Amino acid sequence: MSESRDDAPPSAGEIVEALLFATDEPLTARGLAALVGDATPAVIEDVIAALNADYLRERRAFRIEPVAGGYQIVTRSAFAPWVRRLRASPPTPRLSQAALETLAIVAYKQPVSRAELEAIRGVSVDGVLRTLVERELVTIAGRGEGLGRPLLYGTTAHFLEYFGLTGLDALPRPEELEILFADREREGEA
Amino acid sequence: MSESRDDAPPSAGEIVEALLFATDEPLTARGLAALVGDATPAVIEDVIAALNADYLRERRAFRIEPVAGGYQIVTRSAFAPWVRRLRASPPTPRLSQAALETLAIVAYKQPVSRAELEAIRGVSVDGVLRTLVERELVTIAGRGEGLGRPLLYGTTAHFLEYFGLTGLDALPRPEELEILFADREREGEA
Amino acid sequence: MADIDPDIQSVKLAALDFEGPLDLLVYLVQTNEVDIYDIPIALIAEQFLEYVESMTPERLAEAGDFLLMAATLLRIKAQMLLPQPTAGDEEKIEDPRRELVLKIIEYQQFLEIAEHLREHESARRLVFPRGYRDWVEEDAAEDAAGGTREGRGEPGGRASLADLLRAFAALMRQAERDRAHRLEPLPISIEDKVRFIRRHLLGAGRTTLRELFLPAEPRAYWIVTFIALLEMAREGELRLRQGDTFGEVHVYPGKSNRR
Repeated sequence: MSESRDDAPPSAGEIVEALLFATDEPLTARGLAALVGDATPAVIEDVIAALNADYLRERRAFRIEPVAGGYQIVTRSAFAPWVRRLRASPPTPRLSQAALETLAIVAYKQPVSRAELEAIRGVSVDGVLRTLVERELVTIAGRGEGLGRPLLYGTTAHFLEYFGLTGLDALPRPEELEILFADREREGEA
Repeated sequence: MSESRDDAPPSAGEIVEALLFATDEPLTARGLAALVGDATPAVIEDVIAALNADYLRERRAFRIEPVAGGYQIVTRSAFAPWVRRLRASPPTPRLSQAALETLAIVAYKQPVSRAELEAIRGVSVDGVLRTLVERELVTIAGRGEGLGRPLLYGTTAHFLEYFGLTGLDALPRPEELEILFADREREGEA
Repeated sequence: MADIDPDIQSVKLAALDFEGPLDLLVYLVQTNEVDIYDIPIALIAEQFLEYVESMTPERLAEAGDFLLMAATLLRIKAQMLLPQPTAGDEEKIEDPRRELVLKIIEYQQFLEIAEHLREHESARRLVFPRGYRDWVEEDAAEDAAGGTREGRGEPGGRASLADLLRAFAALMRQAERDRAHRLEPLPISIEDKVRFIRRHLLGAGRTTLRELFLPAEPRAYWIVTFIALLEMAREGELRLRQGDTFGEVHVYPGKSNRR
């Protein structure tokens, strides 16, 4: 919390470090120069060289690397084994809108057959259902009575955990949902 | 490019730095300890203190902050003007006064129903609750026992992150507030 | 003790925005510097009403909450005018202001906490987490070479409960609209659509779903088209084939399509 260093204005080196740290794209020397203010691209390149020398001397775990015509702060490859472990829980892709919609219907209408899901969503749900079952958000909950005794789907315990729900009854009822998410459409993805 | 330092195995400090550098989310001391391998959470906390001391001495543009029960590496606030320029998208708007007040009540009274929130604020909280749920600061925490089993609300992990709080206990305790919470027990006598 | 020029007071008040009646009460208690446990209810009620009267018609929606509180204040004021009980009974009779005072105190505490949160929000907005995720050297190089990168998305890349609920709310609205459509008898039958699909198949030899679902049609017509397609597929009159998971669905004549 204590920001109690001396109050000297930040140096170009510090600013470049902050910018490279916080960006999600590589930055060019020219771009950095513009952001820093009174610096030329050549000065920026000197500053970066100085920063890298610092990092090496102080045994920092990262360095500034030229990539794709710009610069980027990257972790040194010596640390790749640990960083990989951080990622070992594979970054599961975000659920698609189709998956979310289907999941929402399963949650509210369970146990529900594929045909019912498709009737509500108006499109095939094959691929989406497979994804949801693979991700253990949806499971087979039995068989229906109708023709061919279709498989019925329901949500799993992992579904509750994933969305931080205490139970299925914690899902808002339609009339409660209306209050929470009423006519937001017009305003776009608010 | 040249990895030509001595070949000593990386220290816990270097690994922790690499790990914190590799994500934008807070990592817990326990999680870091597991990733590092042979380290206890207490060792991790010492390592983090040492890293922060390094950063201060070396005038690095970032530091490690405790947040949401874990640690996150962030730029120092002195660099905010430059980093902001870098971010193309405008920052998320600040919360309205109504949202903050409601959030304050949720944080202390959770799990809490809409009716309780409205009783304390003296106004409807419909729109505000929607905003807070959409911004993932508040979530559904179950249902109450009362009439109609109302939805109950609670704060999320993102709430802690948004405010940079280490945990709910980082909020001021009632006795630290200027005005003491009213002694509700006396009400029973009336 | 509160000796405030009423004119100045009302001018100032009317210009202010309050989050609600309790917010206004907290303000009045503070600016009048009165003892919260001994609120001069007549004075506060008077100033409160002045504010309510100054509320513009645009704020009618909020006015209800303020009027409710005004009524409470007036009720308390009336109760305060009732003859006081004798000294011996005093502690048994509750102060008519008690409930209101407790509410004001509680609200005031949450105002303080909100203020505390605001400070944290401000401080937090000045610091930035690490921006780039693909930080290991090899990955960065791969990325530079045009490799794909996981979308950063929301915190953790997880769908939130809000995402799920929003999806369902949107579906409900859609269903609502469809129901509204369905109320009117459709001027088109499944047979009409079967004939339409046959014409398409005969003309071109094959077609795609995209061509059969006419964008200009109401959604309800699509359902008719869909049922017609299923019907025809079951009869073996056509076959549906999809190239890849999200690809175009092709419609071919089936084995029994001889007529």
